[in-house]
Amino acid sequence: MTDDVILKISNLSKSFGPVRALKGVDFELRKGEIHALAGENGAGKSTLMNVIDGILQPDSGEISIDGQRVKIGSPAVAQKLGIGFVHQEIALCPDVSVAENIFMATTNTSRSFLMNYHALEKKAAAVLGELVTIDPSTLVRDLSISHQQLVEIAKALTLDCRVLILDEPTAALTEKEAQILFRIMRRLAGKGISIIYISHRMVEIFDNCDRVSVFRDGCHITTRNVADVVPDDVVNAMVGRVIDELYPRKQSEDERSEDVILDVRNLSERTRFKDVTFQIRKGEILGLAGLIGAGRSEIVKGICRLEGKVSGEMSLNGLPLSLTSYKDSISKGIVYLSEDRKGDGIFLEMPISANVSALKPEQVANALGLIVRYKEEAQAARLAARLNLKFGALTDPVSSLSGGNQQKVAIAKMLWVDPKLIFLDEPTRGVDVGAKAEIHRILRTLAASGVGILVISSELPELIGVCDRVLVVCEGRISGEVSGKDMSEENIMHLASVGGVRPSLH
Amino acid sequence: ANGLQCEPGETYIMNVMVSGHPYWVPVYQGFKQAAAAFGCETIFSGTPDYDITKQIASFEQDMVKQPAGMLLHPMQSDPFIEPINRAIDSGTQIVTFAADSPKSNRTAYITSDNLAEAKFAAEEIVKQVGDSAEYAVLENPGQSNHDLRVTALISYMEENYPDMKLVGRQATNQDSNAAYRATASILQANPNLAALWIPEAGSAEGAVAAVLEAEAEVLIMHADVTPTTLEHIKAGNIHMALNPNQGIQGFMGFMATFLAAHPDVFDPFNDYKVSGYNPMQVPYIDNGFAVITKENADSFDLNAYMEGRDPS
Amino acid sequence: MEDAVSLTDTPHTRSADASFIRRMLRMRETGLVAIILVLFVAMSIASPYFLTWVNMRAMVMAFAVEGIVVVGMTILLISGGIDLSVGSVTALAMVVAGWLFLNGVDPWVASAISIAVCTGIGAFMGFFVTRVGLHHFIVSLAVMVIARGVCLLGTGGRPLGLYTLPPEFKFIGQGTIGPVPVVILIFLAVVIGFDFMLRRTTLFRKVFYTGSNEKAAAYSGIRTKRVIFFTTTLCSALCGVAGIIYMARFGSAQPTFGIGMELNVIAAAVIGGASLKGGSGTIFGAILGAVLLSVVSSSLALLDVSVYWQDIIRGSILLTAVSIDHYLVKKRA
Amino acid sequence: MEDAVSLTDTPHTRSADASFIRRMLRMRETGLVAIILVLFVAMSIASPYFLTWVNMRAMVMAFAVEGIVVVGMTILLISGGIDLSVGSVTALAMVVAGWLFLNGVDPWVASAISIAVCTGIGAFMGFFVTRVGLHHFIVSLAVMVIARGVCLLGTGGRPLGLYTLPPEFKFIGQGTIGPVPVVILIFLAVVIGFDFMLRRTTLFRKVFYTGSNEKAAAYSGIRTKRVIFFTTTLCSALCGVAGIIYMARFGSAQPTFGIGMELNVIAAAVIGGASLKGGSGTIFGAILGAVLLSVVSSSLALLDVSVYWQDIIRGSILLTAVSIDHYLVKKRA
Ligand SMILES: Nc1ncnc2c1ncn2[C@@H]1O[C@H](COP(=O)(O)OP(=O)(O)OP(=O)(O)O)[C@@H](O)[C@H]1O
Ligand SMILES: Nc1ncnc2c1ncn2[C@@H]1O[C@H](COP(=O)(O)OP(=O)(O)OP(=O)(O)O)[C@@H](O)[C@H]1O
Ligand SMILES: [Mg+2]
Ligand SMILES: [Mg+2]
Repeated sequence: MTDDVILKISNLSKSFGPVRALKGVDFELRKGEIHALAGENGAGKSTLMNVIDGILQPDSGEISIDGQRVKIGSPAVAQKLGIGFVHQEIALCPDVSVAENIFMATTNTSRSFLMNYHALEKKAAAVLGELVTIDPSTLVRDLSISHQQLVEIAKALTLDCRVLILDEPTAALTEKEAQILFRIMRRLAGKGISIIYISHRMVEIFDNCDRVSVFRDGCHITTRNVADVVPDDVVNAMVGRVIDELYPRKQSEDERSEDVILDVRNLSERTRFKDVTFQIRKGEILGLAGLIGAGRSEIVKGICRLEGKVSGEMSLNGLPLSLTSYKDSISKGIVYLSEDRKGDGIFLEMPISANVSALKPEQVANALGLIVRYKEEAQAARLAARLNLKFGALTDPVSSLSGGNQQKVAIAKMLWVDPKLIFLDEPTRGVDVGAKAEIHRILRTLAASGVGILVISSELPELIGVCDRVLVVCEGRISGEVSGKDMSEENIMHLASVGGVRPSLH
Repeated sequence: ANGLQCEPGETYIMNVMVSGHPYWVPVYQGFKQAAAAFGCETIFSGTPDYDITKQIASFEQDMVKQPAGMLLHPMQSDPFIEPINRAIDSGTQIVTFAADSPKSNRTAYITSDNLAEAKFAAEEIVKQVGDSAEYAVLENPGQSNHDLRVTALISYMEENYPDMKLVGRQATNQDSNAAYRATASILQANPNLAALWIPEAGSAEGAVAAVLEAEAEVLIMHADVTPTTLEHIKAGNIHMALNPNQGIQGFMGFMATFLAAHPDVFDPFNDYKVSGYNPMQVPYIDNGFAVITKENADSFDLNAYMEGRDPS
Repeated sequence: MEDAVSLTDTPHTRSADASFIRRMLRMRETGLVAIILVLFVAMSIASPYFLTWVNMRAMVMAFAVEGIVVVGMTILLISGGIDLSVGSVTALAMVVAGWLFLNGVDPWVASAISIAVCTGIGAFMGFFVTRVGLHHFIVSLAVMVIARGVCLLGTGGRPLGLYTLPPEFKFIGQGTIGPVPVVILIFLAVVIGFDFMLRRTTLFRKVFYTGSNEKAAAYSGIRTKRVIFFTTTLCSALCGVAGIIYMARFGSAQPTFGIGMELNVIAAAVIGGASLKGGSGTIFGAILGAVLLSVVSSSLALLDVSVYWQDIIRGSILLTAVSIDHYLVKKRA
Repeated sequence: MEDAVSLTDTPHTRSADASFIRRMLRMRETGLVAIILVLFVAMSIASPYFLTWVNMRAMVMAFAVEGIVVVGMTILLISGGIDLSVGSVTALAMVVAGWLFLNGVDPWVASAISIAVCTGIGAFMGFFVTRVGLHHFIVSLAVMVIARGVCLLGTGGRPLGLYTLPPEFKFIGQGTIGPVPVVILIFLAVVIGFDFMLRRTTLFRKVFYTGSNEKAAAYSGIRTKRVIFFTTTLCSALCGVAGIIYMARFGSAQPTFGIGMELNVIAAAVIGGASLKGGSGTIFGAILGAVLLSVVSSSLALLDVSVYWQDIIRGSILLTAVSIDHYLVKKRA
C-alpha cells in the first residue's frame, strides 16, 4: 500500500434548504486502501458519496482526483473518472434482465451497434457466480431484495474503476455473502483499487478496513488507522459518547415464562415453506435465522396473511387464531415490519407524520372520522423522539431523510398501533449503533411488557445479542433451535446451511 | 332491363362519416323510400368516427360487395378522388351529397345551397334588427358547409349592408358548453349585440342558454335543428332555423344514383355514345331548405317523424 | 418589558399566525393563485367588461358542472387511476335520465336511477381494474366507447328535448338563490365537501396511501383494491351528478355531449398539481386548474381574438402558466 | 440408427427449434396473435367478403400510416413518456408541406422541411420535459392545441387541394409495387426496422433502461434526459413522416386531420403490452394492437352492424380481448 492520495475532498458543503447535510468536509482516499466511513444516521455519508458520484452538486468546496481539480457534473462523468458506486438504496431497472442490469454502464458506453445478449449473459453468470447463483436472464423485478442487493454489488464489480464506493452493501446480506464480498474487496484493493466502505457494523470495519473516517452532523470528525483504535473509540467519535451497552440485558432464568403468546403448528405454504412449528413465549425475544432465500420472510408474511396460501394452525394467547387478511391481522395487534422499506415499507413522497400513522390513522381521528392533525403530529413527534429520528419537519416527505432515518420511520409506523405481536424483518437495516441500541432496548421493554416479538436478521451478532432463543430456517423448514450458551455464529451457520442433517447441539 | 326497376338483389349503399349523427336519419329515410319505389335494396354504411382513413376503409369495403351505386358523403373532397374513380371503373356509380368531391368522376352532387342559406339569413337579420346593427357568429372551422354558411353571410353583409358590424366570431365546434362560454363573453363585450348567426344546432343550444341567462335581447338564427332548439323556436327564444330538406336530399340522391347505374333508360341530346361517358351527369342539384319558425315548428319534430319507421 | 411579557403571553397565537402565512406561501397552490390573479388584473385592464358580476358568473357557470367531474377525476388520479370515459358517462347520465323521463318516470326518480347507472358503470370499471387486473387507461377507453354507443342506441343519435321537465327540476340547473345560480352553489358544495374530506378524513387518507405506494399501503393493512374500486366508482358517480345538472340546465339530453371532456378534466387536475403517478393532488388545486383554463378561454372570447389565433394563444398560455408554476414550486422546495 | 445419428448430428438445430417454439409460446404477443386469429376465422365464416385481397388491403391501408405513429408512440411510452399531440402534429405536417408546395416549393423539399418542422416540435416538447421539468402529458396537450391552431391559421380552416402534386410524389401514397401498395411497404419497413433496433441495438436498450427506472439508468451513466429528448423528438418526427404519406395518399392537406388519433394510437400500444409507466413494450405487440382495433372496426362495417350497436360491440370486444390477453400472459408467467 502506498500513500498516494487518489481522491481528495476539501472544505465541501452541501445543504438541502435549511438542512446542512455537509459542513466544510475534508476527506482523503489513498490508492489501494479500504477506507471505512462511520457516522450516525443522517451524518452525511451518503450525501458525500452522492456528491463524489455526481448525483448531487456541492454548494461549495473542491474535489480533486490525482491532484487534479475536477467537477463531477453527473454519474456519467464520475464513471469516466473511474468511480463506481453501490448505492444504499437499490437502483436497478425492474423490467430488465439481471445481465443487462449488471452491464448497463458498459452498454451505455459501448461502441457496438447491436446487443450481444448471449455474451452478456455469459459474462454476467461469471461475475455473479462468485457471489450467488442467479439466472442472469431473470428479470430483476422477480428477485428478492437481498438478491437485488447482490446484483447491485455485481454491477459495481464489473466497472473498470479506480475508486469503488460501497454504501452499506451488507445491510441485507447474511454473513456468507458478506464474507465473499470482503474477499473480493481485498482482492480489488490488492490491485490498487481504492474502496470507500460505509457500514454501521463495527465488526466489518475492524475486520476488513485499513482506515476509518468518522462523520458527525455533516462534519468530518477524524480519520484514523484501524489498527490504532478500538470500536469504542469510533462509536465515541460518532455519537459523542460511549455506548456502554450495545445490547440490553437478556431475559434471566427466573423471568422465563411458559405462557405462550403465539403458537404456530404445521404451517405450510405450497412452495415456500413446510411444517413450520414454533412458539413465541411471553417476555422473550425470538430470533429467526437462515441464509438468503431460506424462507424466513415468507413464513412471517404467511402468518400475518400478507402473502401466500397458508395451511396450518395458529393460536394467539391460547385462543385459536384465524386471520383472513393483513388488515385483520393488524386489528388483532399483529404487525410486520418489512425488509424492503422502499418497496413496501414507507410512502416516500408523503409526510413523515402521515407515514407514521398509516397503519391506523383512526387513532388520531375524532368522532366524525376526521384526522386531527395536531394530534397526529404530536404522536408522531413522540415516536420520532423515542427513536432519535433526525428530521427537519414532520410535514417533510420521507424521501428527504437519510436511509437509516427512513428505517426509523418504518419502525415508528409499526409502534404506532401498540402491537401485541411484532414480526421484524431486518429491523435495524442501515440503522446506526446508537439508534440500534435504542431500538433493541425498546424491543426488550416491549417484550417485558408482554408483547410477543420475533426478529429476523441477517446480522448474526445482532440475533445473538438480542434474542433469547433463535430458530434457524433452512430451505423452508425449521432446521433447529439454539438458545443460551449454544447461541454461537458457528452453530447457527451450521444449522442454516446443513439443514436437515441435525448435528448434536446439546 | 325492364325500365325503372332493379334486378333482384341490386343494392345501393349510402355511406357517411360520423354515422350516428341524427342528420343522416331523414336523408336515409328518403333514400330508402325512393329505393322501395324502384324495388331496390339499400344499406346504410360508413364509419361512426370522425376519421377520414376509417371512412375510406369502409368505402372500399362497401365496394367488395359490388353495389350498383352509392350515395356518398365524402368527409374530405380530395382524398376521395382516387377511391371514387376506382369504384366507378369497377362498375359502381357514385353520387355525392352534402359534401362533394368535384375533381372525381362522380356522376352527380346533391346538396342544399349554403350560399342561399347564408343570404337568406343575412336578409332576415337585417329585416329584424335593421341594417346598422351589431352581430356575431359562432363557427366550426374545418367543416366546409359550416364554414361556408359563416363566411358567405359575413361577405354578403360586407357587400350589401356595410353598416352591419361584426363584433364577435368564436369557434365553438358544435360543443354546447363552449358555445355557452363564448356567447356569454361576446354578450359581455358587446352590450349592443343585436343578432347571432350559428351554422349548426349544437352550438345554438349553448348560445341560447347564455342569452337567456344574461337576459339579453338578441336575435338568434341558426342552421339545422335539434329537438331542443325546436322548443326554443316555439318559445320564441330562437328566432328562426334554416333546415336543409334532408328527405329530398336522400330521395333525389337515390334517383341520381339509380339513373347513373341505369344510363340506358334515357338518351340525352349529346355525344355520350361516341365519347363513352355516363349520360347521367348532374354537377349540382339543390335540395332546398326549409325555414323553421314558431308557426311551423311542429312539423319538424324528428321523433314524431320517425314514429313507426325503421331507422336502419 | 411589556413587549416581552406580551410576547410570552401569546406564543401560541403568534406562531400559529406566522405559520399560517408561511403555510399559505408554502402551499402547492400559491403559484397558481398568483398566475390567475395576474391574468385577472391583465384582463381587467384589457376589457372593461371582464370584472363584471355577469361575466364572472358566466365564467364560473362555464366550468362549474365540469368542475364536479374534475373533483372525481382528481380523487381517482390521487389513487393512481385515470378515467377516459368521463365525457361519455356524463352524456349517458343525461340520456338515461332523459329517456326515463320521456317514458313517464318522475324526473327526480329518473335522475336517481341515472346516477345509480353511472355508479354501476364505475363499479364495472373498478371490477376490471381490481379483479381482472387491467389498466385504468384501457378499461376506461373501452367504457368510453361503449357508453357512447349506448347513448346513440338509446336516442337514435338524436338529442332528447326535455322542455317538459317540471320547473322545480329545472331549478337545479337554471334557478338562482338570491343572485347566485343554484349550479354554482352545488358546485361549491361538492368542491368544499370533497376538499375537506380529502384533507381530513381517514377514508380519503387511504386514497393517498394507495396512490403513493400501493404495495406499502397493502402492507399497512389497507385493502387497496377496495380503495381503487371506490375511487373509480366515485368518479363515475360524480359524472352522473354532473350529467343530471347539465340536463336540467340545457333542458335536453345530448348523446354527443362531452366528447373530448376527459383531456380538459385531466389537464385541470394536472395543472393543479395532481400527479399522473398517483399519491398527490388537491381538489383546490384542480379547481384552480379548471379556473385557469376557463379564464383563458373566456378572455380570448371577450377580447374577440381571431378564431385562428385562439388555439395558438391558449396553448401557449397553458404552457407558460404551467412552467411558471413549476418553477415557483421548485424554488420554494 | 440413422435416426439417432441425424438427431445427434443436429443437436444445436434441434434445441434451437424447441427453444424457438418455446420462445414463441412465451412471447408476450402470442395471446394477441391468437385472439386476432380467432377473429379472422370467425369473420371469414361470417362474411364471404372478409378474406378477399381487396378487403385485406383496405384493412391494412386503414391503419398502415397510423401504424408509423404507433411505432413512435410505443418507443416514447417505453421511455416513460406520452404524446397527446400526435394527431395535430400529423395534420401540421400535411399543412406545412402542402402550403410550401402550393407556394412553389418542390414537393420533396417541402416534405423534408415539413418533417424537420415536426422534428423541431418534438424537440420543443423534449425541451420542456427534460429542461423545464414538466410532465409529458401537459406539454403535449398544450402542443396539441397550438399545432392545431397553426393548422387552422395556415389554411383558414379549409383543406388544401394538392391534386397538382407530381405523380412520382403521389406514388409514395397511392402507387403499388406489384400488387402491394407502396404505403404498406413503407409501413412494413418502418415497423421491421424499429422493431429490430428496439430489440437489438444498444441505443434503444437505453430507452428501456430509462423508462424502467430513470434513476438507475442515470446512476449507470446514461444521460436519461437525452434519451427522453430523443424519444420525444422521434415520435414527432415519425408523425411528420406519417403526415407526408397521408398527403401523398389523399392529395390534400387537411387542417382537421387526426382529431382523437392519440387515444387510438396509445390504445394500440397499450393493448400490445406497452406499459404507461414505461420500461416495457414492443413494436410488434403495438402493431398487433393496431391490427386488432382495425380488424374489429372493419368487421363491424363489413357485417353491416347497425351504427348504434357498433360502438357497444367495439368497446366490448376490446375489453374482452384485453382481458383474455391479460389472463393468458398471467397464466404463462
Ligand atoms: N433530498 C434531500 N432533501 C432534504 N434533505 C436531505 C436529502 N437527502 C439527504 N438529506 C438530509 O441530509 C442529511 C444527511 O443525509 P445522508 O443521507 O447523507 O445521511 P447518511 O450519513 O448517509 O445516513 P444513513 O446512515 O442513515 O444512511 C440528513 O439530515 C438528511 O435528512
Ligand atoms: N416475488 C417473488 N417471486 C418469486 N420468488 C420469490 C419472490 N420472493 C421471494 N421469492 C423466493 O422465495 C424464497 C424465500 O425468500 P425469502 O425472501 O423469504 O427468503 P429469506 O429467508 O427472507 O431471505 P432474504 O430475505 O434474506 O432473501 C427464495 O427462494 C426467494 O427467491
Ligand atoms: Mg446513507
Ligand atoms: Mg427476507
